[in-house]
Formats: sequence, structure tokens, C-alpha cells
Amino acid sequence: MMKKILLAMPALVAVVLGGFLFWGLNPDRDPNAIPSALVSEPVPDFELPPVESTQTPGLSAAALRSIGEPVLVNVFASWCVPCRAEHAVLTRLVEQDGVRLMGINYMDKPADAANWLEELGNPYERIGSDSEGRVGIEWGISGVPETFVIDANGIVVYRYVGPIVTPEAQDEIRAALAAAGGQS
Amino acid sequence: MIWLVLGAMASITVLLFLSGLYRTGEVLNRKDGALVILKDQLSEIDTDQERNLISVTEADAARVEIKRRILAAGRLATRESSRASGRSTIFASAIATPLVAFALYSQIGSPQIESQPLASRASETQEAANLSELTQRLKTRLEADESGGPSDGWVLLGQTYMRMARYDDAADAFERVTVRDNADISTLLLYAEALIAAENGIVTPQAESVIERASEMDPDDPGPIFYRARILEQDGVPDEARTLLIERLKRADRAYPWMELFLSVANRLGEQVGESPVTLADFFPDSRDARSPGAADIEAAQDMSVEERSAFVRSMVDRLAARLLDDQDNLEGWLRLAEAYSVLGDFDAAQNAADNARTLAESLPETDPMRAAATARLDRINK
Amino acid sequence: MTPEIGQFALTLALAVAIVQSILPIVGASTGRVLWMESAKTTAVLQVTLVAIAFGALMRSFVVSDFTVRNVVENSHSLKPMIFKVAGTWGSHEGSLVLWTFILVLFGAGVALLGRNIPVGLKARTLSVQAWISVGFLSFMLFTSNPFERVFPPPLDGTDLNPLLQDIGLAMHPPLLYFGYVGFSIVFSFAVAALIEGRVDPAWARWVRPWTLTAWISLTAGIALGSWWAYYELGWGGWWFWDPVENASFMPWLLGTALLHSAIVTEKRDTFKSWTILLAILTFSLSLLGTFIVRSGILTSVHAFAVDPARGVYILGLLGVTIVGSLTLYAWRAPQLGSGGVFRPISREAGLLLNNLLLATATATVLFGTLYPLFVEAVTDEKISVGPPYFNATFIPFMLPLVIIMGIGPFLSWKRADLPGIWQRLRLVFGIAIGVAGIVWYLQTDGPLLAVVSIGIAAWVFVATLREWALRIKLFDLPLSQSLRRARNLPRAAHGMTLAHLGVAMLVLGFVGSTAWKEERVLFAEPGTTVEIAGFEVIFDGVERLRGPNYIAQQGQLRVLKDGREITLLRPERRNYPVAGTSTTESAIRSTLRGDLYVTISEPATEKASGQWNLRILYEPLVNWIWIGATMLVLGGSLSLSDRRLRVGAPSPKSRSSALQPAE
Amino acid sequence: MKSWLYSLVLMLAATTAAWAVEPDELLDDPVLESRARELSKQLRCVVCQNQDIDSSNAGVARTMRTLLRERLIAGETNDEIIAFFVDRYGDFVLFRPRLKPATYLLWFGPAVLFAVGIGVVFVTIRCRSRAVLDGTADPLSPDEEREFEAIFHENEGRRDP
Repeated sequence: MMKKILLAMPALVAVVLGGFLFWGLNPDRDPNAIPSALVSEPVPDFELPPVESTQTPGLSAAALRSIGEPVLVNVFASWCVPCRAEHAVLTRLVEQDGVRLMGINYMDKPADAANWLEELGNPYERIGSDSEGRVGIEWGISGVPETFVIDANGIVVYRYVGPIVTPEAQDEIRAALAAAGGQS
Repeated sequence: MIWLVLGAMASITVLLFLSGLYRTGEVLNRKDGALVILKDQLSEIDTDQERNLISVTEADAARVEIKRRILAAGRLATRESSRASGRSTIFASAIATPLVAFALYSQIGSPQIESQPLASRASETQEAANLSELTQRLKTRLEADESGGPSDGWVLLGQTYMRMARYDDAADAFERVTVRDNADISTLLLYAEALIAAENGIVTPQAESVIERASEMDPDDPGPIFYRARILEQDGVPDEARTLLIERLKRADRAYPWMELFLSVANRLGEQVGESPVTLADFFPDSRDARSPGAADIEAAQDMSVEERSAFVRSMVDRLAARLLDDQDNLEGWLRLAEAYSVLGDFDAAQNAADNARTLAESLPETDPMRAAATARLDRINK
Repeated sequence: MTPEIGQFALTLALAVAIVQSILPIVGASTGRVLWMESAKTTAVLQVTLVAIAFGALMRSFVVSDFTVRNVVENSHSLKPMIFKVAGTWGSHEGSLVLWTFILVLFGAGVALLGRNIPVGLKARTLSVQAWISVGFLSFMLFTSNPFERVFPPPLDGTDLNPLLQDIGLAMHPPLLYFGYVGFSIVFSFAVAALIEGRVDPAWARWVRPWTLTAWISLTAGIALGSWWAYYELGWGGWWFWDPVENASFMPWLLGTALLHSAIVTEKRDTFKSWTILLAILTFSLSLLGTFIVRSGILTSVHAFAVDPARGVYILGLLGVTIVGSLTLYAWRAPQLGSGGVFRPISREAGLLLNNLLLATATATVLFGTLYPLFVEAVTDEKISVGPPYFNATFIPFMLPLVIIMGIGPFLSWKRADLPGIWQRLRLVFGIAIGVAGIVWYLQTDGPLLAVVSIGIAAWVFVATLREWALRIKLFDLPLSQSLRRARNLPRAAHGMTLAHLGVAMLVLGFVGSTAWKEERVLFAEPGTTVEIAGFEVIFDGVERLRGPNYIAQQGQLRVLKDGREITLLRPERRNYPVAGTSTTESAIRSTLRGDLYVTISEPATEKASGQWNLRILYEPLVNWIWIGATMLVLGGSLSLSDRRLRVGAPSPKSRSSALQPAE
Repeated sequence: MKSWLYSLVLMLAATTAAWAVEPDELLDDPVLESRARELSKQLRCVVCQNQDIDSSNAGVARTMRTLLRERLIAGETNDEIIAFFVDRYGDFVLFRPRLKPATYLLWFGPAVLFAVGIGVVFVTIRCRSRAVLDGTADPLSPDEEREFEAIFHENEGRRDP
């Protein structure tokens, strides 16, 4: 009997392994995605100057904490093509839904960023210029664009990786904002 | 020709299959096969012992073991096997094999497409080079023109750039026309399209303002409406974008060629927001022949199978031909028709279209680069 | 027309494979010789047809026929011819054709060359092999058609990654596939044996050449891949524990275990169900590798484009093949019976330990490769498992394995005399300790483990030589007699000696290039001089060059030793405009003592403009890795040429003398 | 559309032309530098595919290397530095997974497997060696010997052994 169980083990192990692999093929799973260690943590400490030659003020942790209502923090760069794609969506969120949007301009030349904002419009209330990318590390970003939802108490409640373009992505952002507003 | 080759392949397969029926000779059964190996192992022990690699006792023990294995192998039952039975099955499978293959091939193969090694397409490569040279000449000419160059010329230049996927240059060319007072909606839309293409499909504020301008000229023109829907989609409100398209479709008094495009975009958007697809019949139950080649068709063509695609190309060409009967002075149209026919292998029709194009081209002034461009294209078709 | 011929050949091959998957095996159980023998025809037909398809695809690449989608996506008119050819197997679809070609090639090999294999076993084996080829041909035709056409054709293709434009890479996939797909035939033999219900020494003997062939080419493939990484990637590393590398390494480890356990089955009629299990698992790991590379389930540098639909299809294929065969195993293995008896100190026990260590090492790699997936599935958390883990867990199993490798060949079957062996190995042990001591004395830094490992390498090396010397009675008899004995020794014995010596060389290379590597990274301007490992390297500047499809910045470095110029190194930074990418071409001065390895690039910071970023490495003993691997391959080939592997083949009299060399 | 957007998201890696660790990043103190190299081989680049930050040419990896060295200079221990990155990126950045319940199986699995294997081998060997092993086996009985001879010579002449 023992022997039979022993001989059946390989097949059983293979089935279990197959189960995991099948799970891994789930199309909603992105093998490259990295979960954020920041969610449910307070906004990391940082202070960023404004992007040179723009009128928009810079961004800091203190500023984020003192707003008192949920905000979006969007990490973008002028060299990032998908950022252009989501820019219109962000603008619309600001104009129509009254979302408060903060920006972190990541590893960008200030002049390029200023041109970019000039060309596409500037929906951001504040923009911090993270030209060396250090604050990006503080936020644990793995690429641009990334968008965070911060609640009224300055706690990061949600993170979205990649451009917010699809209706589903927008719904997720809206839901996260609503949840953040409800909590405070 | 191709069927001949494929047929030959199939026949050889069948023949090889059948040749098995005439194979003779003894077959090795399990028992004999094993015995040969075991006997060899037995003799190996003798050699090993001779070479003092193993002791006498070890050798003896090993011999006993192998002898026991030989005994066991010798007791193996050998099944009576026959060479005679099962002939008909071999025969049947020989016949079935090519049938299955052809059935499958008819589903996934594309026998109608010739292979086109790059070397045989030298003229095409050459033309691409020519085209870019001609384009450059056209551009220089237009720029040299003190009056700013004819609008038609700039539009042609822009369209050529679009075809060459040089969207920034195309946008520049169209912009020259759009700043003029006589710019029409279609030029504005071309400009917008170039701007959008240059940004990998993103409608920038600049493109948006161009579309706004077109929209002001005629709010009901389907062109601006199409792009406005696109802006809405990009803003993340596909439902509104879809509504905009559907509303315009409802307002139409009869079937138009642009409707296919509207429908396909509306349906794509509908899929996102969970609306069921609509067809032309939902708006005009009695019109069936309102199709026209549009961006949507081309988009749809990407997903088609090869046969579908060539049938599609054919239908598009037929429609173009029909349209040219009403628009006989359209040089570009004739050129495209001639090219299309020659690609499809309908050389007589290609020649006819090319003759029309040549007549039109020759009516242009000698120095007009458009004439040179057209002639170059015609020469290629005639080859 | 060429692509369509290829397309039709594939559909025809599928139809033929379907016949082969049914007729022979039914024939074997009903005693119909015609049906059994039809496998020969169908196996040859399959390989011919897939070869036609492969040739058609290759031709399409060579002539740049852009009516074939695969050519458009993986070639470019400006690409050098050799890489157009290599483009044939550079993509998912093309490599699948190659995969299938090797699969059917092994089938045809058994059909034509396996003349000493009984007809029933052969028929069953070929049917099982055909099940696999039906799976892969249908996978290819239904989800990844290599001959999909585009009309009208675009003017030019979209290139292949320039990083992959290397001759080492061009040869790498064919060899790697040859190895890991080759294990398919071993798998088929195992499943056939389970169906037949009989595993005996004869079975092990019939399978051995095929296991060896697969193992040799997998060894060569992995070595070549590693060499390529070292040579081309410009990091100076040769192994990265990437999931795709692991995917080929696991079948190698288990295949090595199989090679050894099959010897026990052949000689002692024992370890039967274990050998069968290893045969099944080895190929299962090959399939798993194919799955990992093609499903995008794990992130890897080398993976093909991600496509879940393909992933599901392959997973289904995997499920049927692996779970099916293992279930058959669970059911039939108890009937195989257990064989001979042996003592705790015996060659059997030694090989058992060898198998256990290899299997555990395989499990370690498998665990590490798939663990992030497990954790993600269970806890939704993401973790990474990288080189530090593998080094920490894999090496502890490998060192003991190498140690027992020194003793193993001295052990006799059934019961061995340990004191006697110790007597023979005392001196060897002393030498190993001595070597370790010298290394310890000479080295300036580096971990203690490195010293121990060098000692172990010396141990295996000398012990293996000692065993060989004992066999031919070197020094006990006059030299001429010893040489005669050496000639008469079966080639497999020489093969083993050579392969084991190769392992000692491998260890030497691994340790040398990791423990005592030196590195200088600096910004340089013309005239900069660097000292490394006793060399003086002078940077003379950079020249711009034009290649067939790239533009290169070529650095010039003079290398001086003791004030005398010994060589000129020219590393390049290449820019491929069409693909829009850059690669680094290292320049290497290779000697048996070590490699001087230089790469050049433009500095990332603007502060260092006008300067060049030089990376100079000294990799001691690194070439012994490739030498060791070559010895493994040669050892395996020598073993493969052993006369005994062909015993029983009913050869015509005229050819028997050629087949049976002097003995 | 979605697929190209996605691939572009990953293009961050391609934005700088740096090649692994750069000369200007290196520390003058060889002890600290070798610690830095060792640490950066344990940290995974977050935008690349399966690379440590030491050999990665991504911008983020460069920033991470710079931060790592700054912290070394500030006198932080290896554990503190690792913790700094784990706080921001989670366990994902560690190429050497930490020992915790979720990784027990990973770290101890192979050893346990080996132990079980040893157990199985031990049992096998005991079963196999229980039989008499005095160097000789029972010789064949005369009947068996005759049968053997018959089988042995059965195919003689038909095939070359």
C-alpha cells in the first residue's frame, strides 16, 4: 500500500503543479506587476521643487497631508508615451469630476516637462520635479505612469500601474477616490 | 501549378505508405532481442575476468545472475504475429492521410498567394525610393512657389507622406493648406488625422482644435463627428462617444459609405460599455449595398483570413471602379485602381485603368512633379 | 508557392502522425506485423515532411519573402545572410517547427537505426512518439502557424533583436532543442515499456544510445548557451539562473541521473521503476521548459512573446502527456518487479546516492524557479528567487556529488570493499589536500569555499585518472601492454573517465571565474592606463565603423604584460538603426590561465562627456568551463560509439566488419 | 492598442544608455564598495526582467545603486539598507527571499526532500541487503542448466551474438 501511494505521488505532484501553472495563465495576472508596499502606509516623506519655468507650485509630503480631502498623485514624464494617452483622461477627471490632481515629474528635464505641459495643458494643482528619480524610489514606483490615491489623512489607499485609459481603470480610480472620501 | 506540386506530395506519401505492404523479412521479437543482449553481457563477463577487472567469485556470481535472466527471457511467450492481416487498414490509412491533409489545408492554407522574394520585388523597392525622391522634389517645388503653392499640391504631398508613415511631415504639409481661408473640412480632417497619427493615436489639444474648427464649419458633417467621438473615447467616456455616432447615424436620410466606419467604431465602443452591436439594417432596413471602403474596412481586413481578405480587396476595387465612372478626372483614383488590378492579377483591367490615368497625367504640364510621380507609378504597373 | 508547400507538408505530417499514433501500437497488441512496421514508413515520412516545411520556412527567410508573416516579423532585408537563416528558428513559430523537426527526427532515428530493437517495443515507442508529435503539430497549425501569409506584403521586415545576432546564438537553439526534445524518445521508450509491462537489462541497453545522444546535445547546447551569454551579453557572466536557463538545466540534471540509473538497470536488472520514472520526468521537465518559455508565465530575459491562448494549449498538452504518463506509471510500475540485492557499500548504493543528489538538486532548481508563482497564488504576495538562493541551495548538493564521483568508479557491484578502496585512494586524498593547501597559500582573497572546491576538483581529477590507470594496469605492466589494455577497454569506460575529468575541469572553471574575478570600471580618455591582474591596459581611443546593418564605436586598447605589448583589444558598442537598439560587443584575450574581458560604452552622465565607460574584467580559469563541457560531450560521444550499444542488430554480412571494430 | 501601451510602459528601462554599474557611482573605499556590490547583487531591478540592480542599465536601478551607496557611507548596516528597499518595494526586490512562513518550504523544502530521499534509500538498501550476500549466488540447478543451454543455443547460427 505504502508503495502504491509512493508510486502515485509523481502524478499527484504533477496535477498540483499543473493547477498552479493554470492559475498562472489567468489573463488578468500580469507576471511583471509588482504590488505596492506603500498601500495603507502614510505618504512617504519628500519635498520636491516645482518644475522650472512653470507657475505650478512644487509638491511635498506636508502639502499632501494638509489638503484634507482625497487626492490623486500621478507620476509622469514627458518622455513617457503612455503618459500622453492618459493625460486627456486625467484632465477630464479634474475638470468634470472635480478630482484634485498632484503630479510628480519623474526623471525628466524641466524644459521638456514645461513644453509638454504647454502643449497638452496642465491639469495638475502641484507638480514636484523629481529629476533624479529619488522620490520615485520613495514611492516605490517601477515605471511611469503610476497613479496613487491618497486619502484625507495622507494615507496611500490605492495604486494604479500604467496609463489610466480604459473605462475599467477609471472606474477603479473613481471607486478608490470614493472609498477614500467615505473613510475620512 | 501549386496544386500539381501538392498533389505530387500527397501521391508520394500514399505510395510510400503502400510500399510497406510489400516489405518482407523476419521481424525481431522481444524474446530474441533480449537474448542477444543478455548473451553479450555474459560474454562480457568472460572478457572482464580475463582482464582481471573482476574476481573469479564476482564473475561467477554475475554469470549466475545473467543466466537466470536468460532463463527468464527464454520463458517469455512469443506471440504469433502475422504479416498478412490488416492490409485493408493500411490501404485505408494511406488514402485517408492526404484527404485529412487537404481538408486541413483548405482551412488554413493560402494557395492563391504567390511567394514574393524580395529580389523579385526590386521594382517595388525602387519605386519606394523613387517615391521619396519625387516627394522631395514636389516639396521643393511647392516651397519655392511664391504664392505658397497650390492647395492640391500640398494635400497630395501630405497624403503621400501619410502613406510613407512620415506623419510629422504630412502634418506640416496639411498645415500649409489649413491656414488658408479656402481650407475645407476634408483637408482639416486630414490634418487632424496626421497629427493624431504622429502621436501614436493620441488626440492632442492641437488636433482637437483642428477638429473643433472643422466641426464649426459644418456641425453635421460626419467627419468632425467621427473625430469628436474619438476625443470622447480618449477622455474615457466611450458611452458618450458611442451615443454621438449613433445619433448621427439616426439623422442620416439615406445610406452613405461612411456609415460602415461609424458602425464598426460604435460597435467597438458598445462592446466596452456593454451595448449590443448595431448594423446598417437597424437604420435602413432596405439598403444593403451602401458599403464603401473606409478605415473600418481596412481595420476589419486585418483580422480576415487570406481568402476573405482577397475577396474583400476585390470588392473594394469594384467599388472604386464604380465610383470612378462618376469621377473620371480623378488621377489618383485611376492610378490606385490600376495598381489594385495588377496586384489582383487582372492585367487587362489594370491596363484600361492605367490608360485613363496616363491620359490624365499627360494633360498635366511637363514640369509638374505630379505628372512625373504618376508616370513612374504607371511604368511600374506596365512591367 | 514555397510557403504553401511548407504549409501543406505540415498538414500532411499531422495526418501521417495521426496514423502513426494509432496503427503501430494497436498492431503491437494484436500481433499485426504490417501495422507495427508501418511506423517505419510513417516516421520517415514525418521527418521528411517536417524537413520540407522547415526548408520552406528557411527559404522564405533567405529570400526575404515578406508574404509570410513570420518572415516580416523576424527578418529584415538588410540582415546578414547567416542571421536570415538563423531567423528561421528565432521566433516562437519557427522554433516550434525546429522543435517538431527534432522530435520526429528522433522518431525516424529509432525507426531506421534501432535495428536491434524488437518490433513490438519499437512500434509502441514510435506510436507514443507520434502522440507527442500530433500534439505539437496541431499546436503549431492551430495556434502558431509559421506559414501565415500577409497580402499585400510589406516592403521590409521588422528585424530580429540584434542581441540575438550572434553565431553562438544561431547554433544554440538547435543544439538545446536537440537535447531536450531528444529526451522525448526516452520518454516514449519508457511509456512503451510501461504499456508492454516489461523493463529489463535489454530494454536499458536499447534505450541507452538515445539517452546518450540527447544528453550529449543538451550538454553541448547548455554549454554553448552559457558561452554565448559570456561572450555576447557583455556582463562577463556565464550563468544567470534565469527561468529559461533553468528550464534547460533541469532536464540536464535529471537526464544525468537517468544516464546513471539506467546503467544499474542494464547491469543489475534493478532500479527499474526508478529509471522509468526518471525517463518520464526528464522529458516532463523539457516540456515544462517549453511551456515556461512560450507562455510568459514567468518573467525572463529570453522568453518568446506572451500569449495566454498558446499557454493554455501547451498546458493542456503538458497535462495530457505528463499526468497521463505518470498515472500509467502509478498503475503499471508495481508490476515491473524489483531486481537484485546489494550492500550499503556498493556501486548500486553509490549510484543511488548520485541519483538522490541529482534529483534533489533538480528539485531545488524547480522549486526556486516556480516558487514565486506558488507564493503569488497562495498569498497574492510577490517574491523573487534569484542567484543568491540558487547558489546557497544548489551548491551544497553538488559538492558531495562531485566528491562521491571520485569514489564511485572504484566501487564494485553488489558489495564493495571500502578499506581496499581507501588504500587505493589514500594517495589521491593526500594530493587533493595538498592542492587545496597550495591554493590556500597562494590566494590573496576569496572565500574558503573556493579553496575547498579546488581541492574537490583535484580529488575527482586524480581519483578518476587513478581508476583509469588501475584498469589498464598502468605502471604495473610494461607500457605497451597497458596501452593494449587501454585499447581493449570498452569505449564506454573511456567515455566515463573523460566525462568525469571534464567535471573536474568544470569545477575548476566555475570556482576560478567566480572567486578570483577582478574588475575595473572607469571613465577613460585616450591615454588612460589601467592595471589589472598583472596586465597594463592602455586605452588609445575610439573609432567609428559601419557594419552591414549597424554603426559601431570601436575602442582600441593595448594590453601590456611586463612592459611588452601582447595584444590589442577592440570592444565595440553597436547601434542598430532599424531595430533601434544597441548592443555591446566585448573584446576578450583568452588564455588557459584566464580571460581579459573588455567592454566599452558611452557614459550615462553628461559630466563624463568626452570620456568612455570602460569595464575591464579578469576572469581566471574561465575557459576551463568550456573545456570541461567539451570533455563531457566527447566522453558522451565516446560512450555512444561503444560497440555494445549496437549488439543484436541484424546487419548484413558485408557491413558487419565495419560495425564491429577490433575486438 | 492595449498591448502597445503596455509595452511602452515597460520602456522606462530603455531611456538611459548606462551600462550596469557606472564608474562615477563607485565608492573610493574598497571595503564599502565591495559591500555595495554584494548588496546590489541581492536586489532586483524593478523594471527589468529578472536582473539585479548591479548589472541593470535601467534608470531606476542606477538611482537605487546611488541611494544604496549613500546609505553605506552614512554608516547603515546591510540589513538596514535591505530593509530600506523592502519598505518601498516589498519582498519582490530581494533576490534572496527572507526566511518567513511563506518561504519555509522554499528554504527547507530541498533539505526535507533530501532527508526523505535518504530515508527511502536507507529502507531500500536494508531491504535489498537483507538477502544473503556472501559473494556467491545459488548456482543453477541441473534442470535449469539444461534449459539454459537449450535457450542459449536456440538461435545459434541465425544471428551473430
